[in-house]
Amino acid sequence: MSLFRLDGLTKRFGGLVAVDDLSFEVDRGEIVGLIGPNGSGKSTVFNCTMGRYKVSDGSIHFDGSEITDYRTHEVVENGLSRVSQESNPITEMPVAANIKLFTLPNSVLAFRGGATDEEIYQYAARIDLEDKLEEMPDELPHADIRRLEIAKALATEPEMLLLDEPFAGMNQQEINDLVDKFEELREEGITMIVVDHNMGGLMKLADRIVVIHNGSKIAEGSPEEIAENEAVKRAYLGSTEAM
Amino acid sequence: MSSDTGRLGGPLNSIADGYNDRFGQVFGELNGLQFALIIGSLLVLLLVPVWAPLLGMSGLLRTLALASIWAILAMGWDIQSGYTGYISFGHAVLSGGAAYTTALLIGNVNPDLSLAVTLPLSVLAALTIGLVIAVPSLRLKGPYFSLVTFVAGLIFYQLTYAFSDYTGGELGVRVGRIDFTVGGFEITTFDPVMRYYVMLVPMLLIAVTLLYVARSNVGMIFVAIRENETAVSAAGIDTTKFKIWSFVLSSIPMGIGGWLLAHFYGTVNPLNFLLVDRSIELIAMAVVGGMSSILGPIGGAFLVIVLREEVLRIFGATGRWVMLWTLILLVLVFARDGLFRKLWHYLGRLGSRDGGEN
Amino acid sequence: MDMGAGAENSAQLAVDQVNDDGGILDQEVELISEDSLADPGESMTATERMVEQENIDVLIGTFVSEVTQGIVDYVGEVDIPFLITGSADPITLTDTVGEDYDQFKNIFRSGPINSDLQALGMADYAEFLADEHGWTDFAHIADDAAWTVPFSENLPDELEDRGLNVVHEDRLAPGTDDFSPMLSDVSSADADAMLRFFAHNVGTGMLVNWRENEYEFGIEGIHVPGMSPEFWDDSEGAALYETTSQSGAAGAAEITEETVPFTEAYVEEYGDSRPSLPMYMGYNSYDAVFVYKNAVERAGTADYQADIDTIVDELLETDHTGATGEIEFYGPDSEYPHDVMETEVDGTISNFPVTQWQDEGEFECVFPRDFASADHLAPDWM
Amino acid sequence: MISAVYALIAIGFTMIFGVGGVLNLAHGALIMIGAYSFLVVTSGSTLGILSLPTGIGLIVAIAVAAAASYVLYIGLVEHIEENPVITFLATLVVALILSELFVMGFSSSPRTLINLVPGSIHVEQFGVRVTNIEVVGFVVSWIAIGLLWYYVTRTDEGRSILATSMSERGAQLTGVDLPKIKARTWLIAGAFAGLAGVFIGTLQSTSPIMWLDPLALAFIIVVIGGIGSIKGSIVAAYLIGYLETLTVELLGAGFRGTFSLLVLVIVLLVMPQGLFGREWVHE
Repeated sequence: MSLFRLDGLTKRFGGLVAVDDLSFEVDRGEIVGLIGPNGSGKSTVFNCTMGRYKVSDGSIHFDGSEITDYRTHEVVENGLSRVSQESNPITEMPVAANIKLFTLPNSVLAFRGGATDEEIYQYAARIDLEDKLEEMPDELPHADIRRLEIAKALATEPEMLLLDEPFAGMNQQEINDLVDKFEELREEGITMIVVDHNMGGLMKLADRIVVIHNGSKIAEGSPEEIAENEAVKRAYLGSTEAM
Repeated sequence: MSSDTGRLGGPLNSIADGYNDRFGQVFGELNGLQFALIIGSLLVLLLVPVWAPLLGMSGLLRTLALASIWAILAMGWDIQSGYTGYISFGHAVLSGGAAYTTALLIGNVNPDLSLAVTLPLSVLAALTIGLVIAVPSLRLKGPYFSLVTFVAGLIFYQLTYAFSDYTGGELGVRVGRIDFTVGGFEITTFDPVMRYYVMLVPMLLIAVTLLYVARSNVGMIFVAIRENETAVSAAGIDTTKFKIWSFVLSSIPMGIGGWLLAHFYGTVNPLNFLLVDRSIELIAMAVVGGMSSILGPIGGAFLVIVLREEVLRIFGATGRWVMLWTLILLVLVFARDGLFRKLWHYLGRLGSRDGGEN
Repeated sequence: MDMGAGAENSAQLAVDQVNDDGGILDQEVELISEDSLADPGESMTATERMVEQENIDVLIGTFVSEVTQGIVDYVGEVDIPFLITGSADPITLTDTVGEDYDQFKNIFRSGPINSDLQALGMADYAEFLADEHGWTDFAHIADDAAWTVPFSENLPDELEDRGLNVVHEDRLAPGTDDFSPMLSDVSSADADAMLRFFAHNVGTGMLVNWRENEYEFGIEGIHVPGMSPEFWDDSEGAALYETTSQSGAAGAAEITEETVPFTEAYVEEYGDSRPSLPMYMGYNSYDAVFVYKNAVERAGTADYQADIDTIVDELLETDHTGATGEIEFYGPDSEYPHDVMETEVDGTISNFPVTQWQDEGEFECVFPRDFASADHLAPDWM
Repeated sequence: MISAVYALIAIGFTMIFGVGGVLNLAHGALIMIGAYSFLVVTSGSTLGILSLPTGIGLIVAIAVAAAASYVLYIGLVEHIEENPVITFLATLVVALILSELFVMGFSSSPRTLINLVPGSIHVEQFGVRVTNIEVVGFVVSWIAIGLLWYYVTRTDEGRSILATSMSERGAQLTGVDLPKIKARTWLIAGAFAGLAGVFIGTLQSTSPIMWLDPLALAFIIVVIGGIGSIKGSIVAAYLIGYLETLTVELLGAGFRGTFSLLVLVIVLLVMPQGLFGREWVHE
C-alpha cells in the first residue's frame, strides 16, 4: 500500500482552477519529483496537503488515514513535514531555538520539554548545520538558511518530507551536497516529494517524476522516460522555459 | 566607569551565578548587575512602609499599592498581547468584567459574600469574557484584531449604562474593602500598610508565575506566533489553541487585578474600570516598560503611576495628564522597545563587559 | 470644571470671611482643594491624601454622584465630617446613613435638597407654568443615568396627581448627539413644555435645533451645563428661554439676606475668571463652611477622631440662614437622615429656585414667585 | 441628512488607511480642531478681537485642520508608520493629549458654534422640519465628496493617490513620489475633518470629548463599507444612519451606539473585507 495518495485533488480560486483532478501515489521510501512550469500548481498541491488551503474536491491520504481536511499542525503531527520555498526563520531566536521550536509538544501545559541540546545538535548535524547553532538566522548565508529550514522539518520527526524548490538560489556544488544529504535521509527511511520547476537536480535523485501542467497531470514515469516525453516538452516550450 | 562596575560586578556576579545555577533554566539567566536591580527593587518595594514615612512620603503607600494592581494588569496584557503580537485594545474589559462580577454579586446577591466566593467567580468572569472576545476575533490579524478588541471595550462600556438597573449606571456599585481574618489576625485594606501588602504580594506571585510561563516553551511559542505564525503551525503546533491559551493566561491576572482594583477603590463604575482610556493606559504602561518581557510592564506600571500620582501633580489636575500622555508619546516614538528593556540591556552589556571571565 | 472652580472660590471666600472674624475655635482656617476631575478614582486618592497627609478636619464638596458614592465608604471609616454640597441623589445618604447609622453618621448634605424633594419642587414649578401660561401637557426627558431616576420615578405620577398631563417620556443615552428624533417626538406629542434633566448630555445642539425649528414648547427642568454663567456665551445665545433649577438662583434673587451680598463679594473677587458667578455648588459650599463652623463652635471641638459624636449632634442642631435659604437637617430616624430639609413658602418648595436665561444673557430667577426677579417668558415664537 | 457629514469623516479616515495602511485614531481630534478653530475666529467670546464672518470661519476651520493633519503626518506618523500597532497607539495618545489641551484652553464646558445659516424649513403637510444648517451640511458634504471624486479620477495628481491605495509597490515602480502622496492624502483628510467639524460642532456640540463619537462612527462606517473604499464609506454612512434610527425605535435610545458597534464586530468577523472591500483593485 502506498504511503501517500492524492485522489482527484482539485483546488479552485474563484473561477480559476489551480489544481485539476490530480491523482498520484508515493510509496514508502520513494523520492518522487513533482515538476511543471511556473504557475502549474505545484506549490498549491503542497499547500493543500499541508492544510494551508482548503481542498475544493478530491481527497488526500497519508499513512492509512485521510488528511484532506486536517489543519496544518495535525498534518505535521501525522508525520508529514514541508520545507517551503520561502525561508521563514524566526529572526529573534538563534538557530538552535528555531530548531527547538519544531520539537515542542503541541500542548499548552507542556511548559518544559522539547528536544534537549544534544538532540538539537543531532538534528542540525544531519544537515551539516551543527556549527551554526548559536548564530542568529539573519547572520547566515543563503544556503545555511535553507539548511535550517530542512533541519526544522527534520525536527518534527517526519515520515515524509515535502521539499518545495530546495535547490533554488544554490550553486552546483551546494546542489550536489544537498542531493547527497537527501540520499542519506532516504537511507534513514524518509520518503520525499521534491518540487522543482526543472529537472536539473532531480535526474539523479528522483525514482519517479510526476509532471503537471495547468493543474493537471500530463506525465508520470522514471526520469529518463520523462526526459523523452513529448507532452512534457510541449508544455515547457509553451511556457518558454527550458527543462 | 568600567572599573567602578568591575569592583561591584565581581561579587554581584558570583551571587547571580548562584541564582543562575538554581533558577536560570526556569526564569532566564542574569548577570550581577541585573540581579542586583531585581533584588534591589524587591527590597525597596517590600520595605516601603519602613522608608516612606521616614521620608515624609507616606502617601506613597497608596500610590504604590495602586501601581501594584496596575502592574498585574499590565503583565496580564503583556502575556497575551505583548507575547503573541495580537495587540488587544480592550483589555480593561477583562478586569472590568471581573470587577463588575464582584459588584453584581455584592450589590444584587448578598453584600456579605466572602472573597472565597467573589474572587474565583470574578476570575471566572474575566476568563469567560476573554474567551468570548478571543475565540471569534483571533482569526483577524494586526490592526483588525486591535480594532475588534477596541470596539469590544466600547460595547461593554455602553452596556453598563444600558443595564443600569443592575450596574448602577454611572454611579456604579459599592463593593467595600477587603476584610478577612488569617489565624485570628484581621487584615483590612482600610489600613494603608496592610492594603499595600494585599496588593503587592499577589503582584509578586503573579510576576513569578508569568515569568515562569514566559520563559517556558509556552512563552517561546507565543513569541514565535508573533514573529511567524505559519512557521509555528508548520512545527506541528496548533496556533489557535495557543492564542486562546494566551488569552486564558492573561484573563486570570486580569481577573485578579480587576477584583483587587474593585476593592481598592471600593466602588465599581464605568469610568474607572471600562472607559477605553483604561485599556490605553495599561498598554501604555506595558509599552513604556518594554513589551513582552513581563518585568518591563511592572516597571512601566510603577513609573506611570508614580509619575501620574506624585511627580506630575505640579502641573495641575489636567496638565498632569497632558504631560503624562506626552511622555508616553515620546517613549513610543524614540524608545519603542521600552525604557526598562533599554536599561536591562544596558546592564546586560555593562555586566558582561567587566564580568567576561565568569 | 466651572462647577468645581465656583465651589472652590466660594469656599475660599467663606474661609476668608471666617478668618477675618477670628477663625474657627480661635484657630485660623486653611482651605485645601483637590480637583477630582469628576472621577471616582481620582477623588478617592485626593480624599485619602487630604485626610492622611494634610490632616483636614472637614470635607466639603463632591458634585457628581459617582464621586460621592466612591468616597463614602472611606469617609465613613475615618469618621471625618463630610458635608455634601453638590450631588443630590438621595441614595448617597439613605444607603449609608440610613442603613448603618453608626458607620456613616459623619455624612451630611447641606445642599441642594435631594432629588426626591427636587421632583416635588419640579411639580410645584409645573403647576406654576400651568398657572402662568396654561401649559398642562408635559414631556419628561432624562439622561439615562442614575441621578435622574428619582425624577423619572416620581415626577410623572406627581404631575398626574396634580391634574397635569405627561404626554411623552423618554430617557437619553449619555453622550447623545442627535437630538432631532427626540425633539420631533416631543413636538408630535403636542407637549407645552419639555421637562428635561441633563447633566451628562449637553443640550447645546438640542437648543440650536429647537430654536431654528421654532418648536412650540418650552424647555424647562434641570440642565447642569446651563447653570454656568458662561453658558450664554458658550452656546452663542442659544440658551435663550431655557430654564434650570439651581440652588442660590445664580444670585438673581434675594432668597435670604445672605444671597446677594455673597454673590456680590464673589463677583468682586472672582468675577473675571470662569465661572463669573458661584454656581449652585458655590452657594452650597459657602453655606457649608458656616454650617460646620457653627456646629464645631457649639461643640467646642473640631477633633473628629476624639469626639465625632458631639460634632454630629451639633450638626444636627443646625439652624442657619445661608445664601441658599434656611438650612436644617433631617434627623437620624427620618426618611432622609442627615439630608438638608426643604423649605416651604405658601405650600411651594422654596429652596429649589428656577432661573431662566433671558434677553442679553442674564439669569433671572422666575420661580418661586415669592422672590422671583422676573416673569417666566415663553419663547417669543410660541 | 447628517449621514453626509459622517461620510465626509469616514472618507478621510479610509483614504489615510488606503494609501498608508495607517489607522489614524487622531482623526476625531482633527474634527475637534476644525470645530474649535471655527469657534475661535467667529465668536467674540473667545478672543474678543476676532469675530469674523462665519464663511471665513469655515475656510479657517478647513485650513487649520488640514494643516494640523499634515503636521501630524510629517511630525509623527511618518516616523512610525511601519509599525501599525505603535501608530495605532501613538495616534490615540495624540487624540488624548489634544483633548486634555482643549480642556485647559477652553474648559470642559461644551460650546455652540455660531450658526452658518440660521432658520429652518417646515413642511406642514408631512410634519417634517429641517434646519437650514442641516441642508447646507448635506449639500456642502456632497460637493466636497464630488470634488474629491473628480480629483482622484480626473486629475493626474489625484490618480496617483488612487493608484497608491491600490498597490503601494506598484505605484512606487511607476515613479510615484510616495511620501508626497501620503502627505497630500493627510492634507485632504484633514480638510474634510475640519469641514465636518464645523457641522458636527454646530449640530451637536463642540467639546473636548467630541472626538470619540465621530471616530467610533468612522470606524464602523469604514469597516462596514470596506477599508480603503470611498464608495463603501458613503453607502455605509447612510446604512448606519438608518440603522441607528431603527435601533432607537425598536430597542430604545440606550442601545443606539451599542447596536452599531455589534454590527461592526459581526461584519468584521463574517466578511472582513466589508461591503466594498478592495473595490479599487478591480477598477
